[in-house]
Amino acid sequence: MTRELIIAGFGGQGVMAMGKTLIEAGLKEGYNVTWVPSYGPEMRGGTANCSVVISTEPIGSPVVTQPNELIAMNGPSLKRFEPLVEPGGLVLVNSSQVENPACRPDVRCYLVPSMEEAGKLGNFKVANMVMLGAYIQATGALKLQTIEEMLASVFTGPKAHLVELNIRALQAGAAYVG
Amino acid sequence: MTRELIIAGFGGQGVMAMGKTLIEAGLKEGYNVTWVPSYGPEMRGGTANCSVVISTEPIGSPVVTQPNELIAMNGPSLKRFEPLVEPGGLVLVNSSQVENPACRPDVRCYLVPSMEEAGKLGNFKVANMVMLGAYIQATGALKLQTIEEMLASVFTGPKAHLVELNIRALQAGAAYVG
Amino acid sequence: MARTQVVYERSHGLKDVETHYCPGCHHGIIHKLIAEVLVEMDLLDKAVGISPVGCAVLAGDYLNCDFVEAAHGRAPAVATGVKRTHPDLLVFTYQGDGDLASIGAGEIVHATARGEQFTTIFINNAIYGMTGGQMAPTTLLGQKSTTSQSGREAARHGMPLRMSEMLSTQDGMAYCERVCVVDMPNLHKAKKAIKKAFTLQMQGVGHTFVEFLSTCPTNWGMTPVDAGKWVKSDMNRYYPLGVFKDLTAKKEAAEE
Amino acid sequence: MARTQVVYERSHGLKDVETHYCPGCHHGIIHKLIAEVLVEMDLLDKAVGISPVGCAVLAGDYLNCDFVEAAHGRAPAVATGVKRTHPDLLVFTYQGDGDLASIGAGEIVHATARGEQFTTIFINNAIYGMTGGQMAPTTLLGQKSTTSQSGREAARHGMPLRMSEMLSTQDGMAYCERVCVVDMPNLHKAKKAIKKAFTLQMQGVGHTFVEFLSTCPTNWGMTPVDAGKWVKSDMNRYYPLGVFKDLTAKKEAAEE
Amino acid sequence: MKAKVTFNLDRCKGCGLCVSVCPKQILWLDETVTNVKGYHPSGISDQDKCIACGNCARICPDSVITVTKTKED
Amino acid sequence: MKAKVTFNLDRCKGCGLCVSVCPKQILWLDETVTNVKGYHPSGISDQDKCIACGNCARICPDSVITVTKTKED
Amino acid sequence: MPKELWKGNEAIAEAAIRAGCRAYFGYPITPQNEIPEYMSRRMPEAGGVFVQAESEIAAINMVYGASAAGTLAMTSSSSPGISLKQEGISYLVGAELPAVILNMMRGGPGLGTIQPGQADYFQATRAPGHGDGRMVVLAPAGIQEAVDLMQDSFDLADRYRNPVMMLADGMIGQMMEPIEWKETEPRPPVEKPWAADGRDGDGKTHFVTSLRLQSEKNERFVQSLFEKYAAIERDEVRYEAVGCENADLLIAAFGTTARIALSAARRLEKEGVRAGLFRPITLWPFPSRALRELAGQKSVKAVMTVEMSMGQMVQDVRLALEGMKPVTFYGRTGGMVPEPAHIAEAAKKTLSEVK
Amino acid sequence: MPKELWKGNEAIAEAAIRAGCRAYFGYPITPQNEIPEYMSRRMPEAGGVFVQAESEIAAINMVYGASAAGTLAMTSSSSPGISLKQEGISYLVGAELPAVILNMMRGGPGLGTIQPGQADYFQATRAPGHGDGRMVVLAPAGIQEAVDLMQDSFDLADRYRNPVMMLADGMIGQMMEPIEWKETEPRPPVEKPWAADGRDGDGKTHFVTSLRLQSEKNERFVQSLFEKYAAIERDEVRYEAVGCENADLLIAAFGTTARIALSAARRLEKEGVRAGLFRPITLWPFPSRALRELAGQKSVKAVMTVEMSMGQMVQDVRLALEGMKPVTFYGRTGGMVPEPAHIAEAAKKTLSEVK
Ligand SMILES: Cc1ncc(C[n+]2csc(CCOP(=O)(O)OP(=O)(O)O)c2C)c(N)n1
Ligand SMILES: Cc1ncc(C[n+]2csc(CCOP(=O)(O)OP(=O)(O)O)c2C)c(N)n1
Ligand code: SF4
Ligand code: SF4
Ligand code: SF4
Ligand code: SF4
Repeated sequence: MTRELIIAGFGGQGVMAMGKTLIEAGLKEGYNVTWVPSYGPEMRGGTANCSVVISTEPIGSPVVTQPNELIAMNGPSLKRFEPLVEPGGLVLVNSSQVENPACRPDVRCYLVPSMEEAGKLGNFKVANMVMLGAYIQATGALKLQTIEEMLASVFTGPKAHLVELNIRALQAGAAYVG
Repeated sequence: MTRELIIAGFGGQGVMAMGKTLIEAGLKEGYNVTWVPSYGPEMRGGTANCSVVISTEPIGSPVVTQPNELIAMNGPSLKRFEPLVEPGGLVLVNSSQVENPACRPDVRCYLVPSMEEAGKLGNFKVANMVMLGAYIQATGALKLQTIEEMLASVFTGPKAHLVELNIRALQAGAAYVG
Repeated sequence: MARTQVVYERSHGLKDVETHYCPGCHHGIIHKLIAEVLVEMDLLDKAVGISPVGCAVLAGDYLNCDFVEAAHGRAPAVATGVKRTHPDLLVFTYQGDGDLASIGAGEIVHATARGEQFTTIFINNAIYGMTGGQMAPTTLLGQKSTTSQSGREAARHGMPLRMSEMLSTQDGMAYCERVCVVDMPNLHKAKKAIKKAFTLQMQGVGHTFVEFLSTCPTNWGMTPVDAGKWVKSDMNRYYPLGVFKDLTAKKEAAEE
Repeated sequence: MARTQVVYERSHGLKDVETHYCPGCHHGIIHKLIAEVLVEMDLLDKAVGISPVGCAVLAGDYLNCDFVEAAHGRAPAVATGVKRTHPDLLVFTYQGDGDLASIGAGEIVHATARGEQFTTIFINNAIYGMTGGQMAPTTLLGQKSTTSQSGREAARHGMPLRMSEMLSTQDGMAYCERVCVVDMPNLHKAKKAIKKAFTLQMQGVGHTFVEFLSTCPTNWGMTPVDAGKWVKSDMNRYYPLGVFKDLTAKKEAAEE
Repeated sequence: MKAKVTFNLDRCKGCGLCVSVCPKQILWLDETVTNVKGYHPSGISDQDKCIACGNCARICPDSVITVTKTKED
Repeated sequence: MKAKVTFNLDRCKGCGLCVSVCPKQILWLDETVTNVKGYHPSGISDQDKCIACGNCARICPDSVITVTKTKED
Repeated sequence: MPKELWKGNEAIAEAAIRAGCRAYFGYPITPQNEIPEYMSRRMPEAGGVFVQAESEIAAINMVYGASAAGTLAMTSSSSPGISLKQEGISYLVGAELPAVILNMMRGGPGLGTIQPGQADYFQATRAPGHGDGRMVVLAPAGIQEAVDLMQDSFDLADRYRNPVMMLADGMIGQMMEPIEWKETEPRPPVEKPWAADGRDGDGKTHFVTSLRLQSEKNERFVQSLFEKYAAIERDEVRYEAVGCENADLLIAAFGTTARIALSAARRLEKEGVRAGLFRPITLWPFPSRALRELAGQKSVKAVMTVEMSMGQMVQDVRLALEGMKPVTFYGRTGGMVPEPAHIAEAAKKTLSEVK
Repeated sequence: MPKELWKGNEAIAEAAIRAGCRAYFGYPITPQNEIPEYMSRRMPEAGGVFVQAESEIAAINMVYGASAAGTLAMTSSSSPGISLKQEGISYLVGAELPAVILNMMRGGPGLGTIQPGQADYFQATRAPGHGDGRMVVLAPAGIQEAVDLMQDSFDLADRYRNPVMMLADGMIGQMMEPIEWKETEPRPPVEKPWAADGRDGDGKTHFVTSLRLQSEKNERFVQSLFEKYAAIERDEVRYEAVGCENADLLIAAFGTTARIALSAARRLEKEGVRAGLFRPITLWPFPSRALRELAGQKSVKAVMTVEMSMGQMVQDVRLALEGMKPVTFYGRTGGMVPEPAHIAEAAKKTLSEVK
């Protein structure tokens, strides 16, 4: 099993963190994983994306050029990367940030209104966690629980209350596509 | 005909100028000529030497490593370069600056007391001209007259009186070995 | 009849493109000022800018005059090559503090010493912007950066370099002023400084140099507005604004 | 009984070898002074000198302590590498004016700015010695060199650089003095300056710097004695002798 | 006199510098809007109070703003 | 007191600096001699006049000179 | 030891410290900025020296100074910055000083891009500055290997008193991957009697220099360097060969490109083409003999070299084979990274041409 | 025209001016100091610009500036100074700027010696800085040829918008030889619509840069560079072959070494050995095809390369022959100059081994 995933969006939407979370969970579950950021000259703004590979085999190319999965956090990202997705692949669209979202007919497509879902939880910042939950539910790539456990070790001390919020965001995303 | 000559001495004895004079004369007489200085890190003092090639053929190597002629202006130069001279070659020693001058038996050797000869002309500075005169006389490589003519164009104006002095030095050298 | 007058519109000294600069970064403001001065002095056709390695590397895509991009720190040498061979052009460099004060310290010292007839626009934002916030020679004591994570210390990192002060000790420096653009009065002063530098350059007085205290909200980790405040509160204290050298002032004084 | 006392003999801070320096060149004198100070301070075993590219490239063959030869102009960087990793050693560089003021301007500015705890011995002979007499940044106006054959001109070549003055504007500079060895009183002063610099270095006060106005009889085309006179008559005028910076003086004054 | 402030909204990076120099404090960043670049752009709350000083336009690093004034003769 | 000036003649480069700093003007360059290096080395004309100030030795770039003084107790 | 996720640049920095590196001098440049950043924090904790130099030139000369005084030191940069270090590298070679230099290559020429590249291969393997000289050049294909090779880099540098270069493409520095920190013996302190760190008790001085004014002496020195290099060529060659036995085609590639080529080989396998991967780990000394032997197999029709450049290592491949088998080249450059599908296509094209 | 005696360095400087060079930026270094010295005097007379730069790095960047503004400029240095110019050279390549760079090579590595060397061959022919790129590299064997090639250097630089390097060994600069100044047409002014020398009347701006942040763009650019290089390889190859027909042995050598090899060939002739001299004049592009043809003659038993280095050009010789004939090497290095007698001996040894 080899998943080749691209996560893309505006700088600041947390796409890099999403990728890192995924590979950390992947490592915990015993997979081979790699993460590669695409790095541009701009410090802020512009688009950002990363390649994630999660595999049961030793990983060859860490750069994903023909993804079988895509998480598009905004319109430009969808436009740029959707054509590269392998037929039969999966596309997850952050429909809160894409006007008139629409997908190729030959891919499995989910439209997730991450901002709205996050808004319901009272914090727009967890929109990326919503997407992550949706991704995991849609693919079954990893266990939600793995990430939930990780969150407990990330947010400690005064930030401990964020564990709960993030878990709820994950679950909201999962529920949305579930 | 190819003459491969090394001229060596203390810095300041005019060995470079001797070499340049020879190739200029050589050029005037229609030979192919090259001159290569050996350049050391010291601005003053130390030893200096140059390679001169005068030939009827196109010149291959401009660096002389096995000279058939040597002008040694001081002891260290004689010591260093005499062993390299081809058997049957010519060695011209400035005996004024070499203690107990002596030559290899298998070379033609001339001891020229250049300082004494120059002293007789009232100017130690023309010692190198004395050696040059001696060289030309001993080898027949070039015509004395060629150099005499060159001198006239080098020393002009207020320096014109030096022409005569230099010519006499050349001739004194030539006479000494002649 | 109604007469509509334009109080301010985008200068045609700028190309009609977006910049890649972060929100609120002063690079954009300083570019504008240069553009405005070039237009006002009618020099767009005769100007050659030298862009640095740094956030302003693409300045030639933004300003509407000819540009040459220089290797990191070497803008003064490149400008020397341009100006010496084309003495009638207006030549200016645009350098960050990493570029000018660190790797390019030798080049700016010598261009100044030789009195090269170009203008240096020096953008001091106390940090390496483009590479992500490393310590610059101009980083303030106590200021955090990715390579001085617990704040700059004099003992380990040395004291911040005051380039205008140091370079003004040289005879080749004709005009040197430190300005900023954090508010309107300073912005106006800054524009005047550029104009004066360009004017003196065209008169062949010597090297002209305008230092801008600038911001890097991104790598300082501040909002653009707070960044402006920090320039006033902290940077200004170590890097006082003002004229450090003006050969023409002396001359004028002497003539009086 | 007769007691024989040695007034002066060759310092054992020097190796027993001949130098390649030209007759009367002050490099030889300055080497001696360093050697004498190292012996007097008992530092021969703890000293590392950094020799430059220039006539003094072989200094490590002459002085009786450890040496590292540096790339042209980079002695301050090399010294930084030595001293930072070996803080208990006495580290000094020995640089000519081509080396320090031209190609190495960036390195000396930054070593000073960082307050690197080594001593710079700067030999200003107003010319490139080893390469045969080209113009240096310190060549005087009007002075002839092989690359300014009709004399240095301010307009074409810029004004000569006063390194001590420029570097002393920096906070990292702890002690900076300009000296010469053209006569006995100056020679004594020069030796004291070296001793003071070495002493302050070992106390960790900051960067210490001694500039020597030196001679290059060969490339100046003068006798060694006339060269000494020219230092006094011409060089001294543009490069005044004296102390430009002394942090300890301030401290002492403050303590009084 | 009637002052007018217009914005090239797609170019705005929402930095707020214009807001900070407006003497009449009539500029604000519209948090409800996200432009093509992903920023909350600047806007004017009360045109009529504008005195056409041009400060906002002059300081805007991205030359987003044009200020005009119209005089009735 | 008896002063003594000795020269390591082969090391002398004939620069004349010692000559120039001798307060008693008793040093000179011997033009009649050429040493191994090809220079006319320094020499002292009148030992007895020497006051053992050491100037010549201190300034000599090549550390050619040793100066001693002997006191009769 | 459990596996940990590390970013390449940070892992490399940490590995250097664990390998005993106690002095780092560097200057920011993308894509290796995490190295000085990490070092600025960790080196003082480890009792070592970190200086952000004023330039790449200053950095390499600080390394030279630290090394001359006996401290094994390191610097890192990326392509334009490495060009600036060329004189300093030649001085390290000429003064026989150990040092480790990391080039996290980006796409050139000039300022180029900040995306990965491999076009500094010639510079690294053939021209460490001016004059005759060589560096050992190590090319990791992943973070674990980079970490392991860091230890080796310092060992090799000390053993041969010569600079060692780790030549990585920007990808290696930017990516994250799980790695395992192996429990290694602490580096035994290396005796450096030649170091300029104060005279020995007996007054014997050390003069570290690359100046040898007499040509005879300099020639003897250079010859002695090359004796050292001959020993390195004999003893230190490293490579990896994956699926090369009875392969139809060998793909020669290093660094990230080799990983991508491996993906391509897997694709080819599915299409019935047996493509072996030959991956030099030491770029100098180049594993010529091993390549020649593998390429000599009857089954092998050709060797295709894949690089992120217009073709540089391919010269070493051709020199190794000397016409024995056809050699082809497929490359992307200027910051572009080859794709497995395109490599696979190129491989099939190569095979169709030689058949 | 009558022949005049010139010192190599001065003749080269004068030739540059006669070829239309109007800007020289340099920094002193032996053995090429006569060039900046001559230029400092003559360039202003010729209406050109001379600046003694503060360093080699400043010099190459001044050249970059002058060239970017449309003035064909030149710099010169020797080995360590050329290493310092590597970044600048890569920028010239990346910005497609014409320029002439002279390397009057000395013996390395490091500070080395000031005597002649040829060990910067790899650097010049393969690694002009970082990234993919090439310079045309011209190697004169005497002063007359250096003078003639100067004109060509400027022509080639302008024609291909690429830096050109003249690679000479220190001997060429220091020696004196008679030369003839040929009456050449004055260089026609070259149109440089791309130059940054003020906007065109229509407001069109020029931005001279080597930055191409998008890798796709940068790759396309590098590919276009290599199309240019392919044209150069097709059209600009130069070499000289002396006595190569039916030779027993070819001696491949460039620069002064080639002259010395010629002396050796004459000696060999007397001993009945027919040794031909193959002398590349363009080191890049290397005259591979010509060499291959000559070496392909039945009479030729082997090719021996002679260099003032530990063997660099020999790689190009091996790449050209790809095993077709045995290739041997004889070299002196570190400032030593080969002697005809020793070359002749080595030639006989080569022949005895292959027979
Ligand atoms: C030779 C070289 N070294 C380093 C770099 C990497 N680099 C790019 S921009 C930069 C400095 C940016 O800082 P600054 O000059 O202060 O400008 P800013 O980005 O803050 O405007 C550096 C070090 C480079 N491109 N080339
Ligand atoms: C990189 C480099 N550039 C140039 C040189 C040539 N070079 C040798 S010494 C020297 C300068 C000598 O002048 P200075 O530093 O004033 O010392 P001095 O010889 O006068 O004592 C130069 C330029 C070199 N060796 N290396
Ligand atoms: S990184 Fe800093 S200097 Fe660069 S554009 Fe952003 S705010 Fe401006
Ligand atoms: S060239 Fe000048 S500086 Fe060098 S040793 Fe001679 S006199 Fe001294
Ligand atoms: S200053 Fe310009 S970019 Fe910033 S918020 Fe105002 S209009 Fe937008
Ligand atoms: S100072 Fe020394 S070298 Fe000079 S003449 Fe006197 S003894 Fe000789």
